[in-house]
Amino acid sequence: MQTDSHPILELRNIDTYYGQIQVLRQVNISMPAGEITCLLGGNASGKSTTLRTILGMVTPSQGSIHFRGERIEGISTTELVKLGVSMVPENRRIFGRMTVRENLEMGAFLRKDRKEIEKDIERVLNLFPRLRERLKQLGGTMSGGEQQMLAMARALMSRPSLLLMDEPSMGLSPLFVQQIFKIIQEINEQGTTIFMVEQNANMALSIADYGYVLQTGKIVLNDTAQNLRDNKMMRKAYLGET
Amino acid sequence: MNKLFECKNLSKDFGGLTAVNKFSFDIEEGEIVSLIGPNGAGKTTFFNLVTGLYPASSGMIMFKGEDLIGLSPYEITQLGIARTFQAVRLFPDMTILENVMVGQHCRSKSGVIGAILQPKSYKEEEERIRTNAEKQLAFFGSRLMGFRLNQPASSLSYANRRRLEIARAMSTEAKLLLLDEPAAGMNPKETIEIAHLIGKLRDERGFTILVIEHDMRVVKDVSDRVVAMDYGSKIAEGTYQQVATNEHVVEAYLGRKGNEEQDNAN
Amino acid sequence: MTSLQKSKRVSWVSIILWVLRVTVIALVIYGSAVTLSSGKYAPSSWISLLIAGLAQGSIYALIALGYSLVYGIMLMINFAHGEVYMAGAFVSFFVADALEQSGFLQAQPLVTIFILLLSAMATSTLVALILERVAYRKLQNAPRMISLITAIGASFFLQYTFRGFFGSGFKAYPEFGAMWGRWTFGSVTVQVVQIVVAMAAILMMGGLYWFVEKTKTGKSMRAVSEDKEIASLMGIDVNRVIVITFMLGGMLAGAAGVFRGLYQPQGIGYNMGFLPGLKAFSAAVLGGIGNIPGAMLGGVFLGIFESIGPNLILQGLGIVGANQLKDAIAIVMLVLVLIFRPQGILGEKLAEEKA
Amino acid sequence: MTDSNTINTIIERKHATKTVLIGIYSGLVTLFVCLIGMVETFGARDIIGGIISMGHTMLIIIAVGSGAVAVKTLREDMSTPGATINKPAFLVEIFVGVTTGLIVGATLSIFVFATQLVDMRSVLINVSPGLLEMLTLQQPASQVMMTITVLGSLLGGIGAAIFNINPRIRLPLVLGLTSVVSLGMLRDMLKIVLSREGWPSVLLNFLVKNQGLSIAGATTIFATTVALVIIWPHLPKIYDKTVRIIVTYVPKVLQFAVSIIFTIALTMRVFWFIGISDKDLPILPSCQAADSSPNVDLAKCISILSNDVSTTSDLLGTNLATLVSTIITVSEILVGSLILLCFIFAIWNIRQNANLTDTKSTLEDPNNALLIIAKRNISAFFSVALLVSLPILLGVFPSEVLLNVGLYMLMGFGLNIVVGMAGLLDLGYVAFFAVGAYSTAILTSPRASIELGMSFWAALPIVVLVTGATGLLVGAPVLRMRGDYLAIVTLGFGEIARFLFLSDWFKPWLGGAQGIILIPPVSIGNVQLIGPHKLYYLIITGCLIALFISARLRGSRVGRAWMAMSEDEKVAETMGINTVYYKLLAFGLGAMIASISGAVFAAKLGTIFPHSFNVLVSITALSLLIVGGIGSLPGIIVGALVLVGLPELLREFTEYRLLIYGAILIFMMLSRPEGLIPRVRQTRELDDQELSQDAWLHDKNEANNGSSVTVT
Repeated sequence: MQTDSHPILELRNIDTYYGQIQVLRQVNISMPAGEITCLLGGNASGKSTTLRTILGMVTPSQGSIHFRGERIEGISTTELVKLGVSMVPENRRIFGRMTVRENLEMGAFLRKDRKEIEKDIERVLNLFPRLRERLKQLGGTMSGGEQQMLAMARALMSRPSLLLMDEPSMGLSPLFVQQIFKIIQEINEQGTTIFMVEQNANMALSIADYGYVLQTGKIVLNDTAQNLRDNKMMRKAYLGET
Repeated sequence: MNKLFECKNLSKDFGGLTAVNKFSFDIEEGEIVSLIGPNGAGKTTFFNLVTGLYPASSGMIMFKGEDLIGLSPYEITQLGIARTFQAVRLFPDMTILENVMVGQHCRSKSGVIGAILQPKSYKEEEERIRTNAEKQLAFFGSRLMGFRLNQPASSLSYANRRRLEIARAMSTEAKLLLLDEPAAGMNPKETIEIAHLIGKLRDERGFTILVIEHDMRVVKDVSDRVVAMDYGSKIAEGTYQQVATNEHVVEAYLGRKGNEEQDNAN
Repeated sequence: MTSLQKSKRVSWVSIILWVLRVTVIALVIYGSAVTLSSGKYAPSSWISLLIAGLAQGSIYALIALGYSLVYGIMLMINFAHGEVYMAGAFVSFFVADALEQSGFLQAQPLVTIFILLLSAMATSTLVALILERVAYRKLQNAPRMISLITAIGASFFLQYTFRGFFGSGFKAYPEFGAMWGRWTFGSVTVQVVQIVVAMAAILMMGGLYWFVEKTKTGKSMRAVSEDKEIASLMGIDVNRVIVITFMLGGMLAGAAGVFRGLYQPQGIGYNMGFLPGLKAFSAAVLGGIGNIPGAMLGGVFLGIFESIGPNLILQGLGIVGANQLKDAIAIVMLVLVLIFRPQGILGEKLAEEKA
Repeated sequence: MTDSNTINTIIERKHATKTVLIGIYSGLVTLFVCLIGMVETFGARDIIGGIISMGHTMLIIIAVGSGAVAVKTLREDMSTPGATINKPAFLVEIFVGVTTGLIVGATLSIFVFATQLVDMRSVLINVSPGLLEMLTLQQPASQVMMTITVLGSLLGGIGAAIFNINPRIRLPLVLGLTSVVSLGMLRDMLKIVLSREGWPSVLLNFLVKNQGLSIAGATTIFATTVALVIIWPHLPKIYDKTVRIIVTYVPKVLQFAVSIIFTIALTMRVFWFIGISDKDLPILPSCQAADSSPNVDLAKCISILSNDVSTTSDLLGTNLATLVSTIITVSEILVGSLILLCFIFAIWNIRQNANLTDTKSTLEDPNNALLIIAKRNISAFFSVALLVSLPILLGVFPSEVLLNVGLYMLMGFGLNIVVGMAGLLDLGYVAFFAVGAYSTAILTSPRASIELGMSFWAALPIVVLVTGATGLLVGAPVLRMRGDYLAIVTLGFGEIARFLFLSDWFKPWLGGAQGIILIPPVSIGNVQLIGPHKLYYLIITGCLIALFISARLRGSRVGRAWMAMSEDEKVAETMGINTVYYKLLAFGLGAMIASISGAVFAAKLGTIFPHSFNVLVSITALSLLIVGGIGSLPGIIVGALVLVGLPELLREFTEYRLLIYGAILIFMMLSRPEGLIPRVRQTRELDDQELSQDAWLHDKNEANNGSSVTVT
C-alpha cells in the first residue's frame, strides 16, 4: 500500500442539485494514485451522481474537483478523457452494433498512434482472453459477463491513469464477479488508479484500499477497507448482518 | 387454503435472456412478504409481469382465483393489485391531491356526459373521490397535507415522492400492494419510518403487501416471510432468519464467498 | 393451456389490427390478380414502370438518408429536411438558369451538372447547418415533442422564406438534351435520365455507406447513435458529430434536389419539399429509421411501389384515376409499417426499445 | 476610478465578440426582412401619416432592439454569481449599443451599395426600386451609406439607453410607443369602426390622416396609454370601491331592473341585427353611411320576434315598437360607451378566476363573498355583453374577421382536448374539419349526390356523429404509436383526406376538385344567417359551448385520466386507466368539435373545395394552441385572436403569415416552452432528474428488459 501518494483526483465539498433536489451534500473524496478506492452505498444514495459530477455530465453547484492538483469541475467529458480518465459504465453499455474489435478501437478514439493501439489491443486481449475469440462478433450478441469484460477492455484502450468503474459486479454471476474483481486487481497492479462504485460491499472491500460510504448524498463513513470491514455499523447496514 | 395470490412456473424471456425463470410463489391474505435478491435478479421484472406491463412468456398468475395472464394493467388494478415504482413515477405536473385522485379512477365511473352536466351523482362521486384521497394522504401525517395538496408533485422532496406514490397506490383500494424499494434513497430515520408504515398498512388498512427491498433492516422488521431471487429463480424462501442464513442467499446476495476467499488469500 | 387462455383474452384492438392486416393483404392480392389477368399491360411496360420507380425511389432514398442519419444520432424527426432538399433544388435552378443563358450548359453539359451538384449540395448543407445551429442545438435533450414542433416551425419558416426571396411561381429546370434520350433493350425502353439518376444516387449512397462503416468519423457517428454518453466517454465530441451528420444529410438532399431537377424539370418551387419530405420520412421508417441501408432500401422500394402500385393494385380494385392516389400510397404504407412492423424492414428491435 | 478600467478590459476580453455577434445577427435579420419583402410591403402602410411607415418602424425596432439585446446580454453575463462588478457602466452600455447599431446600419448600407452595383432582382424578386427608395430615404446613394450607418448607431445607442431609464418612466414610455405603433398598424380597422354610425366623425378625422395616424392622433394615443399605464395599478381599488358602493347603496331591485333592461335592449338589438337582410347592410365599410338606423327596421324586428302578426297584436306591436326603439337607442349609447369597460372587466374576470382558488377563505366572510360574487357577475355580464354586441359595434368586415377567429378558436378547443389534455400531438386535425364540412355539404346541398337537402340543424347531429366516428377510425390504428410518430402519421392522414376529396375516385360523391356547391345557409326560424355578422353568433355559441365542455372536463375524472395519461402512459395504466379508451375518447371528442367548425365553415361559404383543407389549417390550429399555451383555455382565445385575427386585419401580413407562424413555433419552443407547455416540459425535467438520480436503476430496468436484446 502506498500511503504517501498524492491524490490523483479529489472532490472537495461537492454539492450537486437536480433541479430543486439536492443529491450530493458536501462530498469529499480523495483517490490516491495507484490505489483502489471504492464508494459504497444503496440505491439512490447518490453514487451515480458522484460519478456524473466527476465526469462533468452535471456541474456541481458548490465545491471543487481537482485532477492532479488542477481544478476540473465543469470541464467537458472529452477533455477529461484527454487528461487520462476513463470509465467503465454500469450495465456495460458497450456499442452493441459494433464488433468487439471496433469497440476496442472506439476506446482508443483520441489516440493517433496506430501501432501502439494495435499493441494495446494485444495487451487487453491477453488480459481478457475470452474476447480474442470474439473479435469479429457484434458486441450486443455477447453474454453479460463478456460485455463487462469488453467494457473494461474498452476503457483501458485510452491508457487511462485513473479508471472509474460503476458497479462492475451488477447482474453478473458469482463466478464472473470473482474473475472481474481479480482482473481489476491486476489492472491496478499494472499502475492504474481505480475508483469503484459498488453495491456489493464485501466484494469491493476485499480488493480496495480505502472506502467511502454514501448515504442520501452524504459521506457517512470513510476508512481503510480493512477497518470498514470490521466496522460494526457498516456490517449491520450494508453487509446485512444482524 | 386462503391463497390471495399465486404464481406458478412464471417465466419471462427477453430475446434469449431469461429474466424470470420458472418462478413459483404465493401470498396469503394479510401477509407481508419481502422479495430480495441482487440487482438484475428479476424482481422488478416480476412486478412488471404481475401488473401486466410485460406479457409473461409462460406460466400462470392467479389472484383471488382469477387468472391474470393476458389482462391489461388497468384490469389488473381493477381486480385489486396496485404498485409503486423503483424510480418513483408520479404524475409530476398534477397536484398531489390529483395524483391520489387518479388512483381512485378504477373505483369510480362518471364519464364525459357526467362531467359536462354535473348531475348530483357526479358531484357526490367527486366528493367521495376527494375525501378518499385526502384520507389516504392523511395516513402519512401532515407531510402531504395542507397547502401541499394543491402543489404539483414535482415540488416534493424525494422521500415525499415515495410516500405520495404509496398513497396513490393505496387509493386504488387494492387488496395487494406491490412496493418496489420503498426505502431507496431514504436516510436511516426515514427508513425506519417506512418500515413502521408498512406494518401499519397491513394492520390498520388491511393490505396484503409484497415488497422488494435492499435494506436488510427493513426486510427484517417487516416481513412475515422472505423470498430470495437470483437469475430469475427462487433460491430460498422462509422467515428472515432462515433466508438470511441460507447459503445460496449469502453467496448470491451478500457476496460473502468472495470475501472469504479473499481473506484466505491474504 | 396458457396459450389457450391467452387467445381467449385477445383485446379487440388486436382483433381490429388482424382484420386490417388480412384486409390489406387480400386487397393487394385481389387487385394485382385482377390487373394481371386483364392483360392490360405488357411485361415490358411493367419493367419501364419499375425503372422509373427506381429513379424516383433513389431520389427518395437520398432524402430519406438525411432523416435516418439525424434520427439515428439525435432521435428526432427533422421535419424540415424536405426544405433542405428544396433549398438545394431551388438554388441550383438559378445556377442552371444562368448557365443556360450564358450558353455554358449547352457547351459543357457534364461540367454543368457537376457545378449544379456542387451548388445544390453547398446550399443544402448550409441550410442544414443553420437549422442545426439555430433551432436544434438547444434542444438536444428536450422532449421529442418539443423538437418535432420546432422542426415543423422550421419547415414552414424555410418554405416561406424561400417564397419571399424568390417568389411563389414555379420554375422549370433547363433541359439537358442528352438526358432525354431513350435506350432500348429488346422491348423495354428506358429514359437515359432514369438510369443516370439511379446510378448516381446509388453511387453516392455507396459512398456514404463506406464513409460511415469504414472511416473514423463514420465510426464516431455510429458510436454517438448508439449511446451519446458513452461516446463522449470515449473522447468523441458529440456536437461535432451532430454537425457532420447534418452536413452529410444536407449534401445528399442537395444532390437529390439536382436529380429531381434533371429527372422532372417542372415544378421547382418553395413548397416542393413538403410531400417528398413526408414520403422520404415514410421510406426511412419503412427501411428502419436510423439504419442506413434501410433508408436506401426503403426509398427505392417506395419509389417502385409508388410507380407500380396504382396501376397494379388500385386499378385492379376498380378505382378510377388510380394515379391520383399515388401520393397517398406512401402515407398508407407509413401507417401500415408503423402498425405492423414499427422497426421497419431492416430495423432492429432497438428502435422500439429506445421509445 | 479603476473600476471603469477593469470594466473596459472585461468588455474587451469577454464580451466584445458577443456584442459584435449580436450586431451581425441583427444585421442579418435586417437584411432578411428587406429581402423577403416585408419592409417594402409594410412601407405602404404609414404609422403616422406621411411621416413614418411601418416598414421603417420595423427597421428602427430591429436597430433599437439590437442595442437593447446586447446590453441585456452583457448585464446577464456580468451578473453571474461571484463577479465583483455586476452592472456595466453607463458609457460602456451606450458604447455596446452604438456598436451593434453601427453594425446593423453598416450591413444595410453595404446592401444598398451592392444593389447599385448588381441587379439582384432577377433572382431576389423583392429587391425592388420601391425597397431601395425606402432605404435610401430619397437621398443620393453616395451619401446614404453614411446616413444609414449613423442612424443605425444612434438607434442602437437609444436601445442601450432605454435600460438606464427609471423603469417607472420606461414602462409607460415603451407601452405608449407600442400602442401608437399598433393602432397605427390597425388604422384600417380604426377607420372602419369609427366611420360607422354612432361614432362621432370628429374622432375619425382627428385620429386618422391619409395612410396613417395624424400627429395629433398619435400624440393623444400616446398620452392616453401613458395615463392608463400610470393609473392601471390603482384601477382595481377604484373598481372595488365602485362595486362596493353599488352593492351596498343601490337597492337590489334597481340593480336587477337595470340589468334586465340592459339585457332586453341588447337582445332586441341583436335580433334586429340578425333579422335585417344582407342588402340592408353595406358590405364595404367605406360606404357605411347608410347603415340603417334601428328605428327604421323595427317593424321587421318585431315581426321576427312575434312570428305571426295578427291585427290584434299589431296595435300592441306599434306600442312595443316605440318602447323598444327608445330602449334600443339607450342601449346603443350604453353599449358604445361601455365597450372599453367591458374589455377591462373581461380581463379582470380572468384574473379574478385565476385567484379564486386562494379566495376560498375570503369567501367565507359574507361581506367579501358578496363583493366577489357581485364582481364575478358584473364581469360575466359585461363579457357576454361585449361578445354579443361586437358585430353590432364593429360592422360587417370586422365580423368576418371575428367569424374566422371563431372558426379557428372552435378548432383550437377541439384540438386542445387531443393535444393539450390527452397529450396526443395530432397534425392532421384538418381532416376532421374537412369531414365536418363535407358531410354538412352532402347532407344539406340539393346538388350533392344523395340530394337529401336537409336543413343545417337536422344535419348537424349526423355530421357530429359521423366525424366522431372518423376520429375513432383515425385513432384506432395509431393507438400504439409513440408521440412523434403519431404526429407524422396524423399529418399523413390529413393529407390522405385531401387526396381523397380531390380524387376522381370519390368524384361522384365529393365532387373532386370542383367541390360541392349550393350549400344552404343556416336558418333560425325564418331568419337566414347570411353574412358573417350573423354567423358570428352561431360560431360564438359553439365556442362558448366548447369552452364550457373543456372547462368542465378538465377538472373531472375524465380530465384527470387524460392528464395522467399524457404525463406517463404506463403508470396511468397501472393506476387503472384504460388508456385505449381514453385515447379514442379524446380523438372522438376532438373530431366532433372540429366538425362543428367545419359545418359552420361550409354554411358560411356555400361552396367547399378540397383546397381549403390543407395542412396549413392544422398548423394554424396547432400554432394558436402553442402561442396561447397548450392546455390553457384563455390561451386558445388569445392565440386565435392574435394568430388568426391580426393577419386578417393587416392584409400585408397574410403573405407572411406562415413565415411568422413558423418563426413563432421555433421561438416558443426554444425560449419558453416551460411557460407555454408546462406539462410536457416539467414531466421531462422530472424524468431527467429521476433518470439521473436513479440513472442506474433506470438503466438496470432497461438492461433487464432488453439491452441484450439489441441483437440484429
